Amino acid sequence: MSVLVDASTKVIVQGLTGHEGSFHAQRMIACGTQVVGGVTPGKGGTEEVGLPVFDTVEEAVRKTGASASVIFVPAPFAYDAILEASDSLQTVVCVTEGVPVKDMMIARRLIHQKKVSLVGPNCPGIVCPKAKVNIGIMPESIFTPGPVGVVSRSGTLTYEIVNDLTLEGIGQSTCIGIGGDPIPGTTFIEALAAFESDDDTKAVIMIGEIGGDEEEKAAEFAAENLSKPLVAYIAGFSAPPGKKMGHAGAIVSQGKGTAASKKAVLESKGIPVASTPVGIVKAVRSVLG
Amino acid sequence: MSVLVDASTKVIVQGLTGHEGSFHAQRMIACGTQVVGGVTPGKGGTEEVGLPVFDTVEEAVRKTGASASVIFVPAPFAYDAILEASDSLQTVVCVTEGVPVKDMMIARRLIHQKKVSLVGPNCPGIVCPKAKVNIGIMPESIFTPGPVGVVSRSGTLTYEIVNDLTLEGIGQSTCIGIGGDPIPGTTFIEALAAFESDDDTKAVIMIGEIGGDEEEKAAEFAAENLSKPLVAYIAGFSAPPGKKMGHAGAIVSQGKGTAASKKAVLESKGIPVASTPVGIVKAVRSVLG
Amino acid sequence: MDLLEHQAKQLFREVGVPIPIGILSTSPTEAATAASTLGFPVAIKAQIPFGGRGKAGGIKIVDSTEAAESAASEILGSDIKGFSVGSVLVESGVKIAEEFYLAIMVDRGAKVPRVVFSEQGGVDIELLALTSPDMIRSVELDAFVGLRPYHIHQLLDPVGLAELTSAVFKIASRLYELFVSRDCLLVEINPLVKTESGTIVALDAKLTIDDNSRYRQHGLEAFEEELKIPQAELAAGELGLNYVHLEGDIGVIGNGAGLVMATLDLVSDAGGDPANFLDVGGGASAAQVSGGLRIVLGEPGVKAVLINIFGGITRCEEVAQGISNVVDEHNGTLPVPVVVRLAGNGAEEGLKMANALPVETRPTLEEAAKRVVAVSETGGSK
Amino acid sequence: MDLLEHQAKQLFREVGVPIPIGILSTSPTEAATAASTLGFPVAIKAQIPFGGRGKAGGIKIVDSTEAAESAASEILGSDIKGFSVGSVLVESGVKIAEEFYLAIMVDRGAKVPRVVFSEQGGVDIELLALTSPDMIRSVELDAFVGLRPYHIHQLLDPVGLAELTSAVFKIASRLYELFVSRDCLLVEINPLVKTESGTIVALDAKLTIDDNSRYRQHGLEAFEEELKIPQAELAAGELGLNYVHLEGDIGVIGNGAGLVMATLDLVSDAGGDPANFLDVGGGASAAQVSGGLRIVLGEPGVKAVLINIFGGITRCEEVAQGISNVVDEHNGTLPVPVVVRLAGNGAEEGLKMANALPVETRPTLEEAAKRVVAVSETGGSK
Repeated sequence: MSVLVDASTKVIVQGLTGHEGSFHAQRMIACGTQVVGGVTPGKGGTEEVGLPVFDTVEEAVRKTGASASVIFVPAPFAYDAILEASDSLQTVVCVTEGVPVKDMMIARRLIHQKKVSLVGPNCPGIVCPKAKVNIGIMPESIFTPGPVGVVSRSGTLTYEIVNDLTLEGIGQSTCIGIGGDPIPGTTFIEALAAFESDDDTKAVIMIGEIGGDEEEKAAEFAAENLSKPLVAYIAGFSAPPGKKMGHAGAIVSQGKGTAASKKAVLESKGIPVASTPVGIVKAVRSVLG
Repeated sequence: MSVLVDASTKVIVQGLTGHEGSFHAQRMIACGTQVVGGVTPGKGGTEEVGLPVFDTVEEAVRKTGASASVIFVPAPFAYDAILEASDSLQTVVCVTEGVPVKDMMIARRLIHQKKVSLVGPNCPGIVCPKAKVNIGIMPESIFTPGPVGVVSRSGTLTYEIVNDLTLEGIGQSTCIGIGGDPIPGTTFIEALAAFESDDDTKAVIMIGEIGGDEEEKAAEFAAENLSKPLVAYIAGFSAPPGKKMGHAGAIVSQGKGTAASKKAVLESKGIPVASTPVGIVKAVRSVLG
Repeated sequence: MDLLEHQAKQLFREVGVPIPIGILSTSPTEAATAASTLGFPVAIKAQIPFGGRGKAGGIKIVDSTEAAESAASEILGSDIKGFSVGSVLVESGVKIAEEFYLAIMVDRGAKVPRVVFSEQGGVDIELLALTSPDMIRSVELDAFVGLRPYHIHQLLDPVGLAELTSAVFKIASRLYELFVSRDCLLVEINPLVKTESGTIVALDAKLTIDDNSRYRQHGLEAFEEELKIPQAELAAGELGLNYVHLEGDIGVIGNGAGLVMATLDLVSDAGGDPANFLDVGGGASAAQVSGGLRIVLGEPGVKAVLINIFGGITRCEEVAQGISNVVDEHNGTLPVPVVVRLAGNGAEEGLKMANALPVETRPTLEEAAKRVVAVSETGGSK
Repeated sequence: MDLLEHQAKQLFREVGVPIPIGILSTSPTEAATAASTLGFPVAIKAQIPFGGRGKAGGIKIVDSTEAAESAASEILGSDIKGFSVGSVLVESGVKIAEEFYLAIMVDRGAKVPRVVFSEQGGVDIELLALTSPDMIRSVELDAFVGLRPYHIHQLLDPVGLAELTSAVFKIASRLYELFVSRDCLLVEINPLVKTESGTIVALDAKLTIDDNSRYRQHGLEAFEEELKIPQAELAAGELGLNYVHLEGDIGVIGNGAGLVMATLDLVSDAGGDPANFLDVGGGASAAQVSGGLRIVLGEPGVKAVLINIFGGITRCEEVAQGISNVVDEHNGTLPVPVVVRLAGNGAEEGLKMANALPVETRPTLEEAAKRVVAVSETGGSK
């Protein structure tokens, strides 16, 4: 078992004929992912990196049986790509960064009605080492199968931590990069709920950062609904208020969403909070027993 | 038991301070309906026909515990009234006629997400004789408690038929006037589903008319999902194509939606179709056994 | 409200849907001048609010001023399906390479807007739907999302028209804008034309505006006036009544659309031929009933009238009073036999009043229908 | 992008939100002329892209041309929270009867737009939220439905302001229009004023535009220019890098916002004080890395630099090459000690290259952070 995807998941790449799309399609295939085609409107009928290209998602799904897609289109087209995907697919990973907040308010509203799982935008994707599924841009080499579910708002920080886990012999069940945008398609809560029902996951690492209150809400949720141990990493203890740290979501505004306040809330719910990679590895080792 | 409403249902009147609103509020109360207040923005704090008036539905619900509303506001305000009601209530009856189709496309989309039942617009309402609930504009005197569920696109034609039923000693469980508009909040199918799960209903009369294909879809639905006998009345056998017969929905266009074609589909599903009041009473008597 | 082609095209122009240059003309001389201004060939097109005018001789392509004048004089004033042609649109000829069909409509079944496309335009789309349903493709839209480029890709790419998607999307998104902003039930372009030079143009235009939206759709008065709504319907509309002219000789008045339709059915069943549908609505006043009765009596060829009321909010006394007023205007008589059936709210009092009038009353709808058919043939007993 | 008051008000004017008459001035003389044109009293208001200017002396009400000139000369060029005031808005005085707060903002938690109202305007709304949370009322909106009159009734009627709902709805619906059409994260009026004559006016205006929408928000170039974005941020933006200036002396470069934040945290933990946040993003080229390093080295007061890369798409060789380019520009040296940590994709090759450069390398983030703090104090070993 795994989360959102499994060994049978067939994936199409929206924006396959672009530089990023074709590069990562090849990389994903090399990892063992079943990438079955791509979509680029107007280029239907052609081939790219050995995969068939379709004009529309509807056609790609009809002809390949895909149930998931990964989106690499430029930001101005991401909204359309998400809507189109949500008409036909169960799981959609949007790697594209720079999607306007307004687009995401509407897209999130729509996908929720349709029971589609959208991960991202501005996210590194999903990796399930055991099922050999790697959807997105995460480097395969750092992962190893194991009991720890990882959910993160950050990309490279996740690699850093996963790499440390792997070096320490602690494998991962599924790793979900939910992305750093203020309005993500999948939130920590939704990811935790998925890990709760995943037999392969024995403990969960949540990698959060300053801004918003998703970590706090996730802590509330975990206290009530997560039977598995949860440990957290929060980035941004040294971030000054009012400065946006790269991610559109990573801003401490109006005294809310600081790393310290998040840590306090999480710890009040019994969730250990680390602020160094060494610390989080230690924390997860201790909860795994 | 009954459908959509029961003896405990508390109702507020949106547009209570208008002529129609106050008239029917009194009439509904006289029938035994628990009308607990009304809403007219800007008139909060006043009284009308002995009922408290509130500025907003939210406030009215908070202070009265109402779970249903009936809307008597003019057509240009009906869309807002429906949206406002759907934020706080479970059942909404919209009597107002002349609501634009565009408003209803959006309103129906919204209420479906919220699991709110909207009956109407352009409808006479809901009557449950046993529970002494009368929401809308239907004359109480023609009803008597009994085993027949009635669902209808028409107002006075329903009265005609219900009156005949009562005169013949056949009582009604619940009567739902879904209204004659092209996009109703509640369709025949949704009403039939409600009757199916209502213990008090032993047979159902569906009163349809020309236009659209809701009767046909209801027949398909009934064949699969309705365990109780269904008989139908279709009005408009003599209506010429292309002429709109009063109801925005009652038009035979492009050769579709004629009474004859509806009758053929219904009969193919084993549903008897009458075209006179005498005929429908006979039909329901025969299915009641 | 079904607009005329040139009215629909005026709205098209406002949102930027490309149309041929055209000049509306109401006389052959005007049409000739318009044609010579535009240069040849031109199309002379009858302005009628329904389809099928091509087959009915309502469109002529001409190559000279004289031919334009004579075509216009043939079309103007001619009768197409009962509609007297009052104007023609004189339109620059377009060199057609391909013809498509594009429409956005309210899908009553799915209760959403739907965009419809066919690679086969310029034909009767209803007929095409019957004979070659696979040539008509459509996509359901979400009213919250509207029309997006991928919808047009879904329609065009599978039939090899991928290279037109961006041009068609541009037009379709403007049509959708019109559909929403003008509260349309239908916006249709048949044919949507690809010209020999490769541009896309709306050669015809059809647009239906939701009557319920008239309170918020402004600036349509001139269109309405031009549409020549029959006098009786206008008079009824002003009284808040709903009147539809039919072809028979028995006037029918009732309250509630469904009940009036049922009444028409019973009159037909009894062998009669209804002259009209007249719904006085809910809670009609005596004045409204009088007005309705006057309209029905004023229609030529009406031999008898059936008034069928089931009182809910409507009070039967009020209805009887309305009839009584008209009787007074006719000095105690009525010009044709009138059969009245009153039931429900105030029936007892209403019947008492009606029985004092020169009308026949019947207790049930069935009996009333049979009676009115009988008296329409015999002239009645009173 | 946080607009200045007069910029926000220009957008308000475009959608019809009522504002006082005002004239933007960049010199005391201009301000004096503007004031005498408008008549007295006038307000002289510092144009800065954040709140709290009242307390900081950035707003003065004056009654004469001389007072206007002297107020403007006091404010212009003054420093408010590190921002040098470049312009003042000279605005007609308004006779205030009541002050309210009205805003529409993205509610990150609920992921919907939210409309916020308080009957207590003109005060620090954050403070009010802490001290009197019940004086702030708000309603979640549905992005599909937008702002409807009943939302404003829900906000105003319970606090006895029912008679203002229609005037406030008019303003709020225009704010919402702006919020949507301009991709705003926040549109705020504080205070929204009821004047003595009973009209409603936006006395202040705050507006934040989503940076992600800049590709489709046109005509904001002049605003941007006036906002005086720091040189280093602009240079980084042009290279596709994300740069934030901080107050310390240790430059930090990394790939990925979360990883750079974590790096800042570790530098702080080790007792250091970061001079900046610089994210070279995913798949950075050598040129981008060189550009980023140049920007950091160019900032005054930087004593040491930490480069921390975890190669995913980014290749460590590319990063090492980027550093190497800058070393070449400095004739084989670097002006301050640079600590490099490379891991992941291409780390082996990258480290080989880095070890040939005048930089120190460390295998882990923790060690690298500790080392950069140490060398920032001592000047380093190389």
